[in-house]
Amino acid sequence: MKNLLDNEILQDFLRTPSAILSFLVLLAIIFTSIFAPWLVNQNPFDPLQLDLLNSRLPPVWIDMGVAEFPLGTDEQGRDILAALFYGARLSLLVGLASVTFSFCLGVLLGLLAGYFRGWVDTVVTRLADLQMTIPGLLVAMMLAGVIKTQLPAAIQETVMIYVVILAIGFSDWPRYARVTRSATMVQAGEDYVLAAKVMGAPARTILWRHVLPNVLRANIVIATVGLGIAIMLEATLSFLGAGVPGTTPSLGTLIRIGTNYLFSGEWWTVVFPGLMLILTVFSINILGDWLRDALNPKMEHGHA
Amino acid sequence: MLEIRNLAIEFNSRRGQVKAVQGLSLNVQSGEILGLVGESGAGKSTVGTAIMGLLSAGGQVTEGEILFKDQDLVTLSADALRELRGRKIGMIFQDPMTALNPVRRIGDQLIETIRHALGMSASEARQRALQWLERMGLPEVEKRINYYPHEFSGGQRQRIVIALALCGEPDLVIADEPTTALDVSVQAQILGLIKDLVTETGVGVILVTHNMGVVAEVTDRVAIMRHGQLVESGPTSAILTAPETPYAQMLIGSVPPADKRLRRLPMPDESGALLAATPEAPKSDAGRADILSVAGLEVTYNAGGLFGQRQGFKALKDINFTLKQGMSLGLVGESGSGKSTCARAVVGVAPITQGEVIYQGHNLVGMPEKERRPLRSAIQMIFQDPYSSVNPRMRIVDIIAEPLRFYGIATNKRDIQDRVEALLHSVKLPPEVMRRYPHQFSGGQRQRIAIARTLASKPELIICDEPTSALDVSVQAQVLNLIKDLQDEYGLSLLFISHDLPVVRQMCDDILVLKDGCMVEHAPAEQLFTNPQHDYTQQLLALMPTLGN
Amino acid sequence: MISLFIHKLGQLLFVVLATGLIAFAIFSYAGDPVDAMLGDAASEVERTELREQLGLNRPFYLRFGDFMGQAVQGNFGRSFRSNEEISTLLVERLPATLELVLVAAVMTLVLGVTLGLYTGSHRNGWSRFILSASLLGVSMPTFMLGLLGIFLFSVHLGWLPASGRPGTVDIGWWTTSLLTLDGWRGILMPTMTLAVFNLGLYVRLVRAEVLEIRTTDYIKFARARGLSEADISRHHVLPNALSPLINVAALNIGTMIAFSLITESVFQWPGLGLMFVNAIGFSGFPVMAAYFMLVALMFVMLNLIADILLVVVDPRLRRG
Amino acid sequence: MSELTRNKDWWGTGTPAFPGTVDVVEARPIGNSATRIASLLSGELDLVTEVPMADIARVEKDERFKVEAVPQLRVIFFGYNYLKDKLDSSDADGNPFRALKVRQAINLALDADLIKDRIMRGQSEPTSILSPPGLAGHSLEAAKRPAVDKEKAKALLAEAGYPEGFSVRLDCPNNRYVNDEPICQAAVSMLAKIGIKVTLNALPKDQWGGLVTGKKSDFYLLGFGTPTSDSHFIAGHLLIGGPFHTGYANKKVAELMDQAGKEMDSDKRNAMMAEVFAIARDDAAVAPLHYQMVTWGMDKQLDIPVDPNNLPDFRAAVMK
Repeated sequence: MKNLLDNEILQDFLRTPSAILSFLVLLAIIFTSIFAPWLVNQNPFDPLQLDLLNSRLPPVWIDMGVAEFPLGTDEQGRDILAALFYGARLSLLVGLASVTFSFCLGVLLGLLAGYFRGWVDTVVTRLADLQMTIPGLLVAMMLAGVIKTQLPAAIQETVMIYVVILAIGFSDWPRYARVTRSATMVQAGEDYVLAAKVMGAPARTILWRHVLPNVLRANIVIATVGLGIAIMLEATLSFLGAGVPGTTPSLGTLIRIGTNYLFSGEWWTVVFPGLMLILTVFSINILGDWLRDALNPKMEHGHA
Repeated sequence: MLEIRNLAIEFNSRRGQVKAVQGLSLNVQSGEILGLVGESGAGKSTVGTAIMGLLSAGGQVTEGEILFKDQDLVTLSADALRELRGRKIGMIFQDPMTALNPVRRIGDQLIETIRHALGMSASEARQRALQWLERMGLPEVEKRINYYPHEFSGGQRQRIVIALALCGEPDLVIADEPTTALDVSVQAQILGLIKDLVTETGVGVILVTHNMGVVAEVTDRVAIMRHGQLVESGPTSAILTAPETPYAQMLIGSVPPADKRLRRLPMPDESGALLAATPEAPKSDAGRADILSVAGLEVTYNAGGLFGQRQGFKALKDINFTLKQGMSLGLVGESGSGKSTCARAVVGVAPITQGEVIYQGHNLVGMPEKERRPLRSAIQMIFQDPYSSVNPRMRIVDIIAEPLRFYGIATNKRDIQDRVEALLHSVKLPPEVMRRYPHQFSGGQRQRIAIARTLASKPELIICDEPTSALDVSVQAQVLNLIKDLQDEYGLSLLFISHDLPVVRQMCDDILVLKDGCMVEHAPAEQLFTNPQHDYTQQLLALMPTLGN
Repeated sequence: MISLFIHKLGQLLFVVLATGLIAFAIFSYAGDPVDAMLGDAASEVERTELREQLGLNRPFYLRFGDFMGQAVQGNFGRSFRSNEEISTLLVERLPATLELVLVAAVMTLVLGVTLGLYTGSHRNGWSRFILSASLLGVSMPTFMLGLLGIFLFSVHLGWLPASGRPGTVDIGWWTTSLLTLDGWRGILMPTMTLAVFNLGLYVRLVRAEVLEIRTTDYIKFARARGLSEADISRHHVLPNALSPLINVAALNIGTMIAFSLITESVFQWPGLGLMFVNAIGFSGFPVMAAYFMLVALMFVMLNLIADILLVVVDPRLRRG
Repeated sequence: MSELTRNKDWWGTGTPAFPGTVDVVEARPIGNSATRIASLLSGELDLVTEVPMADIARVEKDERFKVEAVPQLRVIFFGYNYLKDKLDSSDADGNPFRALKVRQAINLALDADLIKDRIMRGQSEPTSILSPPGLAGHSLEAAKRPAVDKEKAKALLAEAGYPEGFSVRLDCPNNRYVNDEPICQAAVSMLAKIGIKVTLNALPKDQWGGLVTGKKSDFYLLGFGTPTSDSHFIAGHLLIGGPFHTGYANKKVAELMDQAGKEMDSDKRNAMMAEVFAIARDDAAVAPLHYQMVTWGMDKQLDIPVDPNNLPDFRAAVMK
């Protein structure tokens, strides 16, 4: 790990203001979403804490705004700031979980395909091709749409979020698999792998100890970009009504609900969640962009 | 024609300013070939690109001048420099596989260059292109001018590259390692071609190379560089026979001679004194037991296809040899001859389709992995590329300890530590290196680390697959000496694979020549070098670049 | 080359069969057509009868074969809701989606290649600006962009229509927006929304490709021969960049076909995507299955076209 | 999208009852309400039905448009399932909805006026009975809601044997009635405050409808009106039997309904109906909330009467 983030990369990071800034923004978003319960005095998911009497208040700097709800409230009396923190929490959670899922699945299949070649490779490559043929959004919509009607309503509430995670995660594994596969093929041709084979080490030892640590770099860049895409995909699904249920809104759900008031003057119900979403994804992408350059040995920073 | 005065070049990098070249002065006349030699990091290629005005981004000339026909190239504008490139100064690249645009016909690339340089009409340029291809010795030029680069062999491509570099009729050509990527036989042809062109056209050539044999073969004068500075320069014959500076002496001394076998190559030992270059006779096999014998070996690589239905590729056919205890057998051949496949077959990582590999009475072919494991520790391998043979994500201690743990030779931490330290000592590395990672070491040091790992399981037979071909010549000498030391110390048997005949001569008692997967000749080393029987062997020996007498 | 083609056709067949299987599974297991057709009040006898009639009791492979046979003929059954032939619905809505994607694709490719080449060969303020903008573009969810566009251009400024597909002209069964000014006004915003994300991706990809090619030996060699930068860009960089660009373009257009469902639902563009989103709302499984297969098929066709183009632009694939 | 053209030969053209001057009507279904309003505001449309409450102010503010509304002949209420001995979605033993005190507590907890103010933006008429205004059984007096009283509601729950409240799932459509889902959310919050833990299950109308008519739902939001201007229809469906009847039974109501069905004297019949609705109210058979308004936004140049059943009658539409 120390090797992965060796000093050169840290140095480079400290010399890139955009990377530092986006890192700080992300850190703040993660902090507020983790510690949301202690930062705001309302849990916007708990109906008991909502009061219709507080509904439709504007942000504090506009007439009628109150300090208790700095960014205003929605129609149900939900504190927009609290909703942002809790919503980002769900968005990040779904994003991270689905990226982890596709990362693990893709890297595993890519390792196997790249190392063993032959029929394993054929099967994995075909599956990846197939998966690439069906865009992730569509897979997720289909899965969510079908499951929503097939599951008993009682468990939908709890299950939907896992469905969304799996649907998004499942749609993205081929990218990891492809990169891992070709990186594994390169690594498998390296002499240190041959040395391990000569020693008699079994395939799993070679893959786990030798190949895996050397294919992670490329995957980390993909995962960063993938996180942004996953968060956007979740928001899109929720916006189209095929995502997480409305009672536990993610940023996308907040935007969907807020859209109904876009023209009525209650712009804060959609603008703030929208900004939060864009800010989150933008920061992730800036970091990913920097990481890609920093980890690319060909691109000496500052020139090339 | 070209005169370089007091040149200094610096690069910006993440670590700050790096001096690549310092205080360099050189000159080249028309009709002569100047060899610019040095080991990696000497700055020799940088000089070439600086003359072309094509230093990669971040690099700049900080001092001195490059006078080409009394014009200072350093101060010339970018446009004026471009005017010179191709027309007055040409460049030949190292790797013919990557130097040609893969999606354009070679004719188009030639015609484009000729038109640009000489301002000819399209049809004139085409005629000229055809002439050049013919001159380069390519057959059927009328047809082949419409071919794409991938339709030519490596040697043919390098001829096309040379045609491209020379078709603008430059006065000076910079050839950057023009034969390094090629096989010996092709190398000889290309060098001959360059030499002929110089005689015919009177062009001046700077030949950038690390290969002393190439220098001896074609250059008129030679300049030796080290760490960005000129060490010594003068007529080739003088420098090669009587170098004055210690570095040049060491460099030239470390080139393995092709005509005799030395006990050790004359390198500085721990005290810094040069080892004596005493001749040594090959070992005799009298009274030695067989350690490895290979009979009727055939290796077939699967050509692919889901059900493997297609005809496979036979990499080795009917190979037979025997290696005696404590001796060295050389496997020699050009690329594609199957010599590395043979090594892999012996260590059990190549698909053997026929034949036997008998190690101390056990036939390894088809042996279940469980039974084979104890034998595996006795047969180990040293690899070609020190940058590839150690895992970059592991510490040195873990790399060397891996076989110790794997074979259960040492299990407790203290014991492992001690053994790793001892192994490092035997490859002449200090114990402090244990906690570091491979990227902190040079190629030669990495190769020592790899050798330490090889020794960890106390092997009896070591397969050396081109162990020094990626190393600089002085490092090669050190590593070859080390392998010999270790062989003597532990009584190792070696299967030594190389394309480099002088190296094989230094290391081996018996030699097996391979061509296209078949055995061509198998003879004791002395006999093979002095009295080769087979045409192919004779040809190889004739083309082998040497330092001269 | 012929073997490559056969190989690709084999892949195509595999994808069609696999997506067909998924579509069939959804079609036949997710929504019980008997429920949908008879309602809750029907008796068990009636149900059994209808099952017999629809052939739902036959073994799985026979039904799947039947389904694929029908699908190949373009017959996907009827919508549960409107009882219209789904194939009719598809044909009706296909032009809207295809035009949307087509215009967006042209926009993406032309702008993407131009800006990508520019940023790949220049290091200046403009270049940095384009790169930042493209990064923002790929960080902006399509639906957010659509909403912003509607808010700004329709509501605030009143320049462009916010929804629907105005100004269409019928040419045979094909309805087009591309022949009237109104039509163009209507298609502009949806296509821009659809194009932005992919444009951002494309610019970055083209740039990366150009930078990569610029470090190769053959470009250095071309420079060493004194060729001008313009010639190098035109004759050496671009031809080599084409192959990866074609590959990604195929992928991108495919993605846009899928992403069009977002744009279509934001702008109420009467295309296939909107039909699909609506179908999810009322559990219209036959419609969903048909759309799914159609998109997969279009994707595969695009890849096939890309493969053919690759052979055209890359001589290395032509022989052997 | 569909287009209607005037039948030139129709007898009614130009008669006082049908002063309509519109020759061609283009109907465009736009499901997304934000897009619908944006299209009106950008001038593409002349008339939109179902203006979202949140957008009324915005449309009215624009000089070019006006908003007109009438109460709909439909009552929005929360229905209980009396049929089950044990509610599937509840942690309570038995069926708490069978206890009158529980139902009364719910009535006391629901603040219809606050919902009118905040969620319906004034565009609703709170009620406590099932009969819509203007129909038999409705009067302002009869429809008056009891004052909200959470303490009393809690006490009633305790008396009914649920001092800690209970949990239940509310099945609510999300695209059927005006602000259906927000109403349900508000109700969830209000019921939470007296200890009834409601889980909201918001569904597209097709799926939600199946739960209600299949009598699978424990607790649901439903709107019910009459196409015949006869409130007997409403009471018959909700209190006596049919797909929307979920088990409420009251002997007196049944008798009265039977008699009213045969009664030819309209005064007597009206009195019977008033009694039926009053009994249902006092028995808290369902929890009525309000009548929603039919709200249309239109160009000021357009005159068309707003139809209580939300069906525009273009025979009467005049474009100035």
